[in-house]
Amino acid sequence: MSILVNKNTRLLVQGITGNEGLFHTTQMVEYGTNIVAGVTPGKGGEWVLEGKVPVFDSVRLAVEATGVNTTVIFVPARFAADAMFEAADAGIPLIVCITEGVPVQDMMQVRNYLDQKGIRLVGPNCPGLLTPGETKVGIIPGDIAIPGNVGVVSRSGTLTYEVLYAMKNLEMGASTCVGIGGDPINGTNFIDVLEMFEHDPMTEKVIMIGEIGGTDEEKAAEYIASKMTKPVASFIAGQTAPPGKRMGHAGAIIEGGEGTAADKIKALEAAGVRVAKHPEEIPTLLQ
Amino acid sequence: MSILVNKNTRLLVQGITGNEGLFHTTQMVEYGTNIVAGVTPGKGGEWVLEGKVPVFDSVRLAVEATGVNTTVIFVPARFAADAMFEAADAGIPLIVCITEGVPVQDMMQVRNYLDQKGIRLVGPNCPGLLTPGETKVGIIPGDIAIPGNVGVVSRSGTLTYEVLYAMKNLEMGASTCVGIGGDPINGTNFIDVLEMFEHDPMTEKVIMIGEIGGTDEEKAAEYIASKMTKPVASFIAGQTAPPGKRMGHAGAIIEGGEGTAADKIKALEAAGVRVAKHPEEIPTLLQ
Amino acid sequence: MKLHEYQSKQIFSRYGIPIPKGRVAATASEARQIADELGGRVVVKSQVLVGGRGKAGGIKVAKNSIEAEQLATQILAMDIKGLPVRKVLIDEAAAIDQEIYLGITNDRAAKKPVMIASASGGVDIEEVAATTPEKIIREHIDPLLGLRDYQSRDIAAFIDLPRDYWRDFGRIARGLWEAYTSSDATLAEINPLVITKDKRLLALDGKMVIDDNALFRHPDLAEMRDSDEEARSETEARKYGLSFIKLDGNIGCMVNGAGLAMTSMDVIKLFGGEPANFLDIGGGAGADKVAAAMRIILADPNVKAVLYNIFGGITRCDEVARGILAAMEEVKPQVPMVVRLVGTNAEEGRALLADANMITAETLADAAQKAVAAAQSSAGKGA
Amino acid sequence: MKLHEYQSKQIFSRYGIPIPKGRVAATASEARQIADELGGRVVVKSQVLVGGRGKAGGIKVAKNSIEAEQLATQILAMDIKGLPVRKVLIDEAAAIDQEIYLGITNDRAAKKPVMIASASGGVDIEEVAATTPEKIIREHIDPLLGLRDYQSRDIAAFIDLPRDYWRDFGRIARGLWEAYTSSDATLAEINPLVITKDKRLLALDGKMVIDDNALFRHPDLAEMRDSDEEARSETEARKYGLSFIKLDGNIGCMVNGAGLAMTSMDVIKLFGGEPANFLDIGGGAGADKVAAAMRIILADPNVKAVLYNIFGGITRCDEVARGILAAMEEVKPQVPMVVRLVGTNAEEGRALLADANMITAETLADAAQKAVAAAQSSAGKGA
Repeated sequence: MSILVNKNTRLLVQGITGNEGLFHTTQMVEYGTNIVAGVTPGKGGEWVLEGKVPVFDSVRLAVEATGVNTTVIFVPARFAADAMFEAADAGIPLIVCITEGVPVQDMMQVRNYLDQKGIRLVGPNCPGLLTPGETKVGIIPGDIAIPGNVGVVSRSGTLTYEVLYAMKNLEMGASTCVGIGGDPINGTNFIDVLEMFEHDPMTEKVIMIGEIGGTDEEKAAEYIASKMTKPVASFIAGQTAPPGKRMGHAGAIIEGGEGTAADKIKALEAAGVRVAKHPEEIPTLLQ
Repeated sequence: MSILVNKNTRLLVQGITGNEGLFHTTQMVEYGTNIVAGVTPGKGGEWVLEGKVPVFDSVRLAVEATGVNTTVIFVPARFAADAMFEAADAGIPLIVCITEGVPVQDMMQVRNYLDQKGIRLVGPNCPGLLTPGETKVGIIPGDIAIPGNVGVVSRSGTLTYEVLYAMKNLEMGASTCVGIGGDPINGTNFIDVLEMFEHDPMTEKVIMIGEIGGTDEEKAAEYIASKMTKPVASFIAGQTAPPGKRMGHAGAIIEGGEGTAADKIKALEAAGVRVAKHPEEIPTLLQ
Repeated sequence: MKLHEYQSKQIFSRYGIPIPKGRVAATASEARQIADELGGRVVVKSQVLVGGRGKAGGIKVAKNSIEAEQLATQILAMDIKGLPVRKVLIDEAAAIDQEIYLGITNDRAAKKPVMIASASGGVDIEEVAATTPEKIIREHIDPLLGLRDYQSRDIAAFIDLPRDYWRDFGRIARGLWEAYTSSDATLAEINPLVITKDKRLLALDGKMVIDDNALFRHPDLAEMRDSDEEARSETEARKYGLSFIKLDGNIGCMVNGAGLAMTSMDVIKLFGGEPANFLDIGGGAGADKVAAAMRIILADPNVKAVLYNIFGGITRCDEVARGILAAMEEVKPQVPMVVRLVGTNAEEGRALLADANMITAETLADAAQKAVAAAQSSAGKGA
Repeated sequence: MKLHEYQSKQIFSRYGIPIPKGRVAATASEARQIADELGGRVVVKSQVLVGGRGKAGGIKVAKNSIEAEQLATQILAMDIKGLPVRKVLIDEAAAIDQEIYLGITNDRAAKKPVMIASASGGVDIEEVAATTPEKIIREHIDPLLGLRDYQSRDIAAFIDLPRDYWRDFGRIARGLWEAYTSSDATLAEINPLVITKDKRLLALDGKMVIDDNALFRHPDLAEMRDSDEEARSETEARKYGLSFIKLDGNIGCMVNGAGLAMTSMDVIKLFGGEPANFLDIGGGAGADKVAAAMRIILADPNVKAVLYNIFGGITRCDEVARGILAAMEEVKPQVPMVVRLVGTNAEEGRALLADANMITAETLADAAQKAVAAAQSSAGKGA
């Protein structure tokens, strides 16, 4: 068991013939992900991976032909909103957007539109999802994680890899790892994923990796305190970040005194979450 | 019993200090409608009807102060969309828009927005609703109808009065009369109201007054044939209307061969509806 | 409100849609001059607000400016479906490879705008819809979000547009969407959108219909109205805020409310008469408006009788009666008048009209029958 | 990207928001000339991208153009919070009756834009929010529908704006909304929006922040960037697509991924060091980018040691190693370097760096501790 993606995932790759799209399509297929189609407008009728994956001109055509149930988006930032609208209008219930740098006003429109339709978006500006041993949707390196009972949710990319790697070194496996992304307006937040982990029978413990900016960690702390039965360990990046500066991620900024690491750590600890001092320490808190 | 409006209706009048708004507020109060508040931006704090009805600057303020559950809109066409958005955002579940001449692109935005929020709109360009003996929301003259068991739904104004008057002359009463309005894009269509009448225990028969333009009568015929148990009589205005011309109502136009009275009558008769030759004949078909 | 081809194309051009070089001419010599400027080979296109101009001979290709002048002379002398040609558009002639249809209109049932396209352009889209519906794509547009780029691509793919043109087609589709929303159009169509032999997309013909109810926010578009193209009585009626449509019968009608006005026509017909017009004086009409309506009805020489059907609600019957009396003073009608007043202040209204020489009626059926009889007897007298 | 006051107000003006007459000057004599044109009585306002200009003495009123020149001379010689003043805005002075705050920003939690207003303008809105939150109205705007007129009226009512101003206020609110959306702003604020003694609404001061991610569709705004206002190293980093922020410590950091880069700083601090910068080389960075990053880090004379923390995923460790070697050739660093490579092609990367004079580490904690120790010893040597 797992959340969001598993071996029944029938994946579409939007932007499949681009450099990044094609590289990660190869990686995903090697991992065992069932990629049933790709979309690149203007390249419908071609095939990639030596005839393994058909390319369509539009998501609608791909969905009709292949029964997609999840899509992963690798298109450039300026086309990302359109790609998400297209996937939503084609009725795909789970959209994972890897693209970094999507304008925030685009994202507000996308998020409001998707909410109307009840469609789940993960990302953008995220590494995607990995259910070790089953499927990989996105760019998380498959070999750094093993199957297990720890759910991982994170706003970050490589920091997550760091944690998965530390887990693996301790022979601790993951049920599903969800990268929710570093943008201020995104599709899925901590509470959404925590709730799924809480209800996933295969997940027994949870690691939550936050960072400065916004108040999602504080809200997650409230959820954990009031609703969660499973133990949660956490790490918050950006304790040394100066206020008013965007720390790489569009969403990683302390503004108006809000979004500091100290506030988040305080809220989490008050909710009974064990907060690590550095990322390699996190898995040890759950042992 | 009745549909949509009754003696529990707590009505707000948007545009209450305008000529039309004030005139019909007086008429409605005389009829017995419970008008709890009015809105005219910039006139908050005033009172109308000799101190009986308070005026607010905004719908939100009116709702907070008085517990409105229905609103009727009399503002000029150029402000009507804004008035509907305002009512929707204030959470009023039933909006009745009397205003004629609302731009159709405004109405497409309004309708799509209201659908998202699950808010019912009646109109625009309609005479409103009358539940004889209980309440009147809009401009239907109160004295031309008596309480009874016939539900009336119509795209027209004075034509409806004609029918109510003919009913009264036969001592036939109405449960509720709903004017859905003559615009091509409106809030409530025939099927919506037929369904409510079908489920209203006080309604035993239904009169449906259609006209040329669109295919709502054809769809209503399908609904009547497949779902309705109560007898329906009908009249379709515009049998002599030339194609391609808007017959007063923005929605009353035969376009591309669609929307003729002949088609509608045919569909209704095929559904077992008795269609009258002239409006005064309608009530006799239900006797 | 319908716009002429040249007006529609000017609007399209503002939103980045490529149109042929060209200008409108009111005389043949202007046409020649424009043709000269454009290099000689041009299309001379009658500007009238009806379809089927081509079949009627109102669109012709000229090989040079002299021929353009000759053709303009011919076309400017034409009547097309009853409408005199007052202007011609002189457009640079294009060498055409393929003709496409692209339009946006409101889908009443879906409550959304819909973009419609077909690889078979240049003909009436309703004909294509009737004969080969599978050749048409209908793409609904979210009115809150607007046309998305992917939708233009879906359309391009459906109509088998060669991929080299997708980018330009996307711009044209977006331009058409912007023209449609920014103008409060109920229809914006390019028919045909052509692929030229030199590999360009070009909007060869265009049509826009503007929502009359939205003209208040488009004073520039309101000024484009061509009153030459409608019956004088309709122009006059608009001035007074009356909803009026001229018909071919001989019984004038004045009614309050559009549905009741249509019904009154229907009932006249039911009892063997023919309505001369549709006229809705609207809710709450005062004496002035009523008098104007009466003048407009009686200006039609066909009218042999007039039916007044007023159901007082907002409109007060006494007000209407006063309007009728005032207008009778002024117009001195020579035809019989049947009047039916019901509802608010009907008594007072009837009292006011008691001394006027009018036929009264209780019900609509009764009124219609009396009007039909009166028209027949009046027409008999006139003959 | 922050815009200067004068730039923000120019944009506001395009959307119909009334602003004072005025122009920007780079010299005192220009300032005098502008003051002359404006009739003498003006405000001289330093244009620097920080708040608190007024308190710092960077905003002064001049009674005439001679005084304007004197004040401009003073202000152009100032540093405000470390930023040298290079330009002054000379605005016609206004007689003020009341100061209002009006702004739009993105509400992360609500996923919607929010319009914020307060009757207490002219001061920092965050201060008002902290001390008297009841004086602030926050009106969320549907991103698909835009600001509705009724919302502006709700705001006007909340801030007790006299009704005579509601119509103009509505236009200003709509203009601000349009400026915000059309510019892809993350913040657009008028502070203060004043009621003048002669009964006008006027945007006296303005501030806009543009979404860097949206600059691709606003080349005109991208050109407004004032590189004078940021550390040279940050300008340089942007050129190479690196995410870089200068800090005050002495341990340079080069990391792939923003979260891991922040974490590396945190772990340095945890073990007693101080990071000299934040630097994310991004995913899939090649040798060129790595070399540029290294140059930027080493250009800071404070740097006493450098930590490389690379977790190979998309980024390949061997590529990064090659970048480090290339940059070392060029820059010849004099400080100790600690390198940690994990993940994709880590072995190859480590092999490439084996001969370079670098300290290697297995874990991040180990790497940080080694960097802290190296910086201490290197700083000791330098002293």
